[in-house]
Amino acid sequence: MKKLINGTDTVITDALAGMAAAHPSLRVDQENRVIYRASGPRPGKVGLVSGGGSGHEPLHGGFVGYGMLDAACPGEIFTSPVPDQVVEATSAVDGGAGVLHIVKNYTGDVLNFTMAAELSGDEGVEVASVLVNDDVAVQDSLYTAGRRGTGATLFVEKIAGALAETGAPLAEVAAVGADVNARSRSFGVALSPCVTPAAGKPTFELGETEVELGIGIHGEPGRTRVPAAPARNLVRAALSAIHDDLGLSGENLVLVNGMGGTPLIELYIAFAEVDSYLRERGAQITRSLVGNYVTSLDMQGFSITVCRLTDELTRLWDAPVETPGLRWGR
Amino acid sequence: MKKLINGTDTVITDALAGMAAAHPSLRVDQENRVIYRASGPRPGKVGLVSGGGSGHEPLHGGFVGYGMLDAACPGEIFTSPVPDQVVEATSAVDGGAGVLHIVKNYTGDVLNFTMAAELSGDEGVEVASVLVNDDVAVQDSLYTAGRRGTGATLFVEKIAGALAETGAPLAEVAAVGADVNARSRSFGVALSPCVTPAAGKPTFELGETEVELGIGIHGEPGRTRVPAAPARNLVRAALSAIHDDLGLSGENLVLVNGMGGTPLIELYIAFAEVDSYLRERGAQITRSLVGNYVTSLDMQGFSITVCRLTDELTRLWDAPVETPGLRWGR
Amino acid sequence: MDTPFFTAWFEEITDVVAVQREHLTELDAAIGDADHGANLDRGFKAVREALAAKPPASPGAALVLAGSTLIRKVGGASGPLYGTAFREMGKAVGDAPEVSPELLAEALAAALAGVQKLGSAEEGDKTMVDALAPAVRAFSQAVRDGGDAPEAAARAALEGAAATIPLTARKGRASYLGPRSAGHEDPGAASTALILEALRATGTR
Amino acid sequence: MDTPFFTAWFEEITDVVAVQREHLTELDAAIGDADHGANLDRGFKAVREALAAKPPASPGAALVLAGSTLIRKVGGASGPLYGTAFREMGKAVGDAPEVSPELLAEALAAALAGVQKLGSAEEGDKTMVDALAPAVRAFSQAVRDGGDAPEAAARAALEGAAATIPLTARKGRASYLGPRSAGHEDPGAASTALILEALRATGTR
Ligand SMILES: Nc1ncnc2c1ncn2[C@@H]1O[C@H](COP(=O)(O)OP(=O)(O)O)[C@@H](O)[C@H]1O
Ligand SMILES: Nc1ncnc2c1ncn2[C@@H]1O[C@H](COP(=O)(O)OP(=O)(O)O)[C@@H](O)[C@H]1O
Ligand SMILES: [Mg+2]
Ligand SMILES: [Mg+2]
Ligand SMILES: [Mg+2]
Ligand SMILES: [Mg+2]
Repeated sequence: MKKLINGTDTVITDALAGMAAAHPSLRVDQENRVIYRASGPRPGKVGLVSGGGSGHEPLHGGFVGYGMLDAACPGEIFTSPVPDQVVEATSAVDGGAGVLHIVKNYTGDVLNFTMAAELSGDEGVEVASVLVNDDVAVQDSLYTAGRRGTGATLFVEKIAGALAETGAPLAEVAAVGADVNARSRSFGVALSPCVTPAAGKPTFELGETEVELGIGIHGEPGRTRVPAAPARNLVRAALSAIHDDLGLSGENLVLVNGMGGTPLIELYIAFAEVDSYLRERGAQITRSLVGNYVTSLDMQGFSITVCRLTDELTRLWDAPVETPGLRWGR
Repeated sequence: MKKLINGTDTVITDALAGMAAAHPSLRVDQENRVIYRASGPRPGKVGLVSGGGSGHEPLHGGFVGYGMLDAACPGEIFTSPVPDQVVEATSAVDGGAGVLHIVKNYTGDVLNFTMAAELSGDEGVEVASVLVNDDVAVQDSLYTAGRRGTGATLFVEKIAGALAETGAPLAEVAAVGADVNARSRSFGVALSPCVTPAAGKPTFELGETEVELGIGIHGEPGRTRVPAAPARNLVRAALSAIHDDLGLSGENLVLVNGMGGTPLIELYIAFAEVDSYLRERGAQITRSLVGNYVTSLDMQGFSITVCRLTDELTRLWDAPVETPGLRWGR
Repeated sequence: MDTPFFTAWFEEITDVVAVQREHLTELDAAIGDADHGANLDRGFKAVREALAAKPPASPGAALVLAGSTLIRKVGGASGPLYGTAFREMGKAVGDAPEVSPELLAEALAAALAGVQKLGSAEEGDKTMVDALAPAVRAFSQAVRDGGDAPEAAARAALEGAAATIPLTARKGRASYLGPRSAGHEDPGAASTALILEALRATGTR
Repeated sequence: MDTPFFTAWFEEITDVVAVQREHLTELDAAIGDADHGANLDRGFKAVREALAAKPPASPGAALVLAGSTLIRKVGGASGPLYGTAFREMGKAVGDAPEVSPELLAEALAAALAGVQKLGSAEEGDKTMVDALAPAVRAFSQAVRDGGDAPEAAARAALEGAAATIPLTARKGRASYLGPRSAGHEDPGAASTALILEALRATGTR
């Protein structure tokens, strides 16, 4: 394993130092491991806090800023943050209108955020949560920890963040977040596994002619392994899983997301296939993103997330945003 | 080799189809292989055209739009575009004020752009060129094809693009581009080689405990191979090469660029080291970018580019830009 | 069992987790996300530091401090779960200066209840519960029968962990694999077995 | 040598480049960017198509069309260089319906001059010039001596290409490697040797 790190123990602190140096718009609390907007909480605005294991950059720290999050709590690589971080972030961003936790549905994230929400509640902060669980690759979700939260997290953060900037109350911000999640589905494909600094070797083995369908974003293996195939077929496998569950029609927000090690030129190839698939079904790509947004370290592969838009959601998507990872209108 | 492609022969056309579908702000001419602003040329504005081998995305196509390029000409993977593409693009973006070619210093790029400039001149378009050659890893440049053009290309495109939007004449736009190039230096490090779709295997071999210093962006090996080392040491090796040549002081624009396969979290670790190195020398990071901007397909590694700013250059850097790869102020 | 006993238990856990770190991570790589060894190693090292920095006045205080430290330092699924387990144990023993085997049996049952309340895993879901539940039963049974309770609990935990191998996971990250989770030992069950083996070893010092 | 001869030469080049595509790419991977085989394969296939689509009226027209096609289809360093080489050859033979060995010698010299004017490489810089220059000399010499000129040129090009192995590159992408470029054959020199060998083979049909 070769990594651009100083040591396996200092990955998070060193990266936070880099974020602090690179982005004057952010304030990084190294001790508590929280990334804030440098501008601090805005009185009367609902605060948005998210977090999760590191290794998915720019999620979440790269989405702190005007129009999205107020704070992000990075855990160790692929490990949920601890409640203390979230409690600290929650009280710091409370502008008196309460705080929304955006939580990806993993046992660890749910447990730690739930504990944090209780502790913050004890401290008198009003907390609501949105649980993101968009990953259709998880079948039989009744008999599992449920669907995972993946690409839709970005949509929830952007759209709930835009609504929060308007001064909407906590319940409404939480409701729009839940609505975005309910309207979104994702499916991921790995061409290669990733290597965590701590493990130092691939998290699963994948033959030279195999790809893994239904991978999550934690370097965990997916659900089925199939022979390597053209981009067209892989995209169609992903979209048909999404279509079966969501029904693809109308106006859509589409994310073709790289897992970290896939060149952008290949993501555009995948996007071209998404475009033709949706056209064939009479569905429309109203807004889109192509790039590395919710990654899995250096994994080669991609995920597709589709959100069925309403006019209101499109409007909130288009609202100005100014974060290291997503920026327009400012 | 596993790639997210449909076939090695259709990589460029499929990716262009994806870009066209993803970005309504762009118009893609598939036949001539040119990416344009959808809005077309603006009368009286100098047109900016760049191009080069594909595989460096988002460079150049991702930098077409308000405040940067008017057109980009993508060649095959790592292969300069042909003169026809450039001639086509040049006449299409000419708004009567002439056209600036931004050319990275590689024999192939120089030859093809030179031929194109002559042909465009024959057609009556006024053409000027900026040659970007910022890569200090190329030593003895008198006895070689000269320094390569790498990360500074992005700076030249942004800053010359901003000046062009103001209606400045061709000579001034070319001069600011040349000035940015003269004030910029880069150095790249590879932790792994990249795999081109056509070759199907790594372009060079690198042992499990080796890194390659001074790599270019075409998957070509670098100048020296050294044992793998902490990020800190690699960054310092890169910066000391830059410092020896440029002298690091004053205000700087810094790009910590991923080669395509390196996680963003690691680039931030590198950026933290750049920050401390510059601080130690009393130099300041006035503006910065951290991410994948001038890539080498799926190569793991990074490059650092430093440009010594003037107030005027900072102002042009800050000017609004609206492209798929770089956006602010709009 | 007095306060030094519980401090020694955490010493023992810290040592064995450090040694088994790679092994636990490998188990987690197979059906999870390859961080269980690192998580527990980080957590128990913090527990050791916390106990040294602020020596607890009672077994209950030691257990609560250890549990809170795990919650504050581990993250992931195992942090809150193990943290809750030790905190519930601590609350169950209260401020008793000495913990009798009977009281420890109650405390272990409280730990299990805490884990199940938080994580809603049943036995057979392929989680740490599959090692903890039989260990709790064996400990109580041995106390009632006058047997070697820590020995019985350690053995039951080990067997419980081994018995997770053929199971299909229904909780935690491994559940995403569905049938492909079968054939691998659950990392949390394996670490629970280590923790109870550490209890046995501490008792034989 | 008439128009069909030159068409046959390009047929032969196209075939041998297709066969040697991987080999040329491997040479380029070692000291360049692994595209020389793909570049020439794409280029000469386009030449074949262009000659078939618009059969040339004279050897000069065939050479100019081939050169222009390479410039339009190859890109990279080799596209303009080989394109210029064939265009200069074509211009040198003019609209003669038959090309004598003497005229071909002149045309080859014009090709070399074109390549050097464009790329400013000298012999010894480890480029295609190292194969082309000795081939041009050998061809002229053999014409003067009444020898087998294509045979002499092909041999000289092959030797020239082999002689690039120990050289340190001073032009093109390989120059970035400095001393590490030594020990590898220059891909452009290798392809020039193939092109001249194809000339010889066409003559013996
Ligand atoms: N709902 C649950 N109830 C009980 N134990 C669980 C539950 N979910 C996960 N676990 C345990 O946690 C272990 C994984 O811990 P760890 O790897 O540290 O956290 P994460 O899964 O968040 O990466 C699993 O092997 C399992 O034993
Ligand atoms: N300045 C030059 N003069 C002559 N030949 C050159 C020059 N630069 C490069 N070449 C030739 O071009 C070859 C490389 O061609 P190719 O790989 O197709 O283009 P690129 O280097 O742009 O990838 C080299 O092996 C060399 O023989
Ligand atoms: Mg984890
Ligand atoms: Mg090339
Ligand atoms: Mg884990
Ligand atoms: Mg090449």
